[in-house]
Amino acid sequence: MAYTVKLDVFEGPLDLLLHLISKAEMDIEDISVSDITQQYLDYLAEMKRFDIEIASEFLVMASTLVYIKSCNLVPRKKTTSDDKEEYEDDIDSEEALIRKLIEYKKYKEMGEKLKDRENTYMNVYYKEPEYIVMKGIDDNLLYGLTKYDLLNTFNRLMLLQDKREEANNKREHVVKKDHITVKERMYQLKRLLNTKDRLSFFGLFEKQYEKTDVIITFLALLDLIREDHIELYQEKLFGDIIIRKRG
Amino acid sequence: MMAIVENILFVSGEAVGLKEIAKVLDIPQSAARKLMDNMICCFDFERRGLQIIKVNDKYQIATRPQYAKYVNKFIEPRQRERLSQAALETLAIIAYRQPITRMDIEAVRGVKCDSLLNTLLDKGLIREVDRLDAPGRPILYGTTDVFLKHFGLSSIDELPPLDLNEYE
Amino acid sequence: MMAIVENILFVSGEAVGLKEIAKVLDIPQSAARKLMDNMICCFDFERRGLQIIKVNDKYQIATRPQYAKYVNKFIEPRQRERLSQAALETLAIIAYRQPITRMDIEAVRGVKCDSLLNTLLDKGLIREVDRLDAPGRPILYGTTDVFLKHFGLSSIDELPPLDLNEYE
Repeated sequence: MAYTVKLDVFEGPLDLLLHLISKAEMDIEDISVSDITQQYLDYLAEMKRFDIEIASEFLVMASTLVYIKSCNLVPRKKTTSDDKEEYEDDIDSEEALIRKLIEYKKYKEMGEKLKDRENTYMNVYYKEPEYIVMKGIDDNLLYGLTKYDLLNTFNRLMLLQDKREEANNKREHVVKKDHITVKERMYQLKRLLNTKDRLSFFGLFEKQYEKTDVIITFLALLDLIREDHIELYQEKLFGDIIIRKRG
Repeated sequence: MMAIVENILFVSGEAVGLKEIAKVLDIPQSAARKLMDNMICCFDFERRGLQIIKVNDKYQIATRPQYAKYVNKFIEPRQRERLSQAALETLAIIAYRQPITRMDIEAVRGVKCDSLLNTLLDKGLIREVDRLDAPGRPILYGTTDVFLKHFGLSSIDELPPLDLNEYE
Repeated sequence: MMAIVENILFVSGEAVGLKEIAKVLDIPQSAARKLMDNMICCFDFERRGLQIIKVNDKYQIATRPQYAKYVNKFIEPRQRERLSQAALETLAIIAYRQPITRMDIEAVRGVKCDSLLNTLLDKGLIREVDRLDAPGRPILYGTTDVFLKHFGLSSIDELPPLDLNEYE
């Protein structure tokens, strides 16, 4: 028989920790990281069992808890003052964790209070503005506009136009470039193979090339194979194609 | 109960029928009518800012005429219909480039502007000054005296000078 | 004068600034503020159906929550989306710590909150108030008037004090 288990969704690791603490009927100040760590890990295991995706934050907290637990077992390494400053925001001790939990709990409670307020003020209604048609609207059409608004508007348009033209010129440049035909490419390749036995496909292109060049070259190669001029082989998938002259 | 009706009339914005009022309050229509008559008197007696008006067994909350002066003073600046950004742009191009055809205006703005030109023509800010001696004889637009007057110009030469070199 | 303001607020429908009120009544802003404070009290004291709410020196006329039952019966109840627990938490952090960066919010909550911030921005509950003068110039978030209105606050100072030192 199928049965479902509902797991509470927690807003992050701190939320889950607060839940575990309240379930254990502990005060935040009195938490024992050792106890809570096991429960935290158990919870993550449970989530995994039900195929609930565990966000990375939960795993980071798990490792933090284990770290703090281990620090409590072995004598604490002395940290230099520099280190301390650098890790100020991190949770590297029980004390820091507790501080963080207390702060988080405050805001969580405040969230609850906001919810109450929301429930109350959701019931306040407003009315639509009255639509009153006024006479002489046209007199106000240009209200506040001066000749300098005209100047600035025109200047801005001129700048925009220049930019647009610049962009258009660039675009034209790209289109203008001429491409060789497949036939021409075949001829070039044949000549190259007269001087060399082997060619690398990748080596056929200069540093800057275009997709069309690659396609035309590839089509030229296919034609050359059909004509039995060359054979191609590849050492691995997506690797370079070696072109060899036949015969 | 009057408070409830006040809330309902307020959110409604329109006149509310006696039937609806009775339904919301869950009282007979006759009682609702009595209540509403009472409410109208009450609002008047207490010299409330707003009044309840009755039109054909429908009730509506409304302002009082004696405060119209203030309401107008309040509303006026809000209702000013301003020239849209697009219209202002078109007007600026015409001002500086007149006489100019629609095609040339559109070339500068990069978008069509037929309806904008019609608006500006309607408002008397631009006019047809001539026709270009070219195929189709396109209209040449220019600004009007209304335009000059608004911007405090005695002639179009008084527009702030453009430094075109800056953009070349 | 209260009657005039009542008329204006009614016509406006939206929140009206103290400045506008003072202008229409032709009185100093300080006098207008006094009048408005008085008016809010008056409406409450007289148990009027409607109330005046104050949000950051803007005033608006509105229904009272206790009559929502009837209003809902009368108009199609508004499908106002309630905020999620996560959104409320995040709002609380922003409200008390504003201006605050995303990083700092995430440090308090222990989880990422990019998409949550986008939702709150979309709803107009928070806004970008500034940029921090630090590498990457991170955005500083703060709450808006929409936030205040949503939670029935007239200013951010009305939030209950948050005593973080309590446990220290």
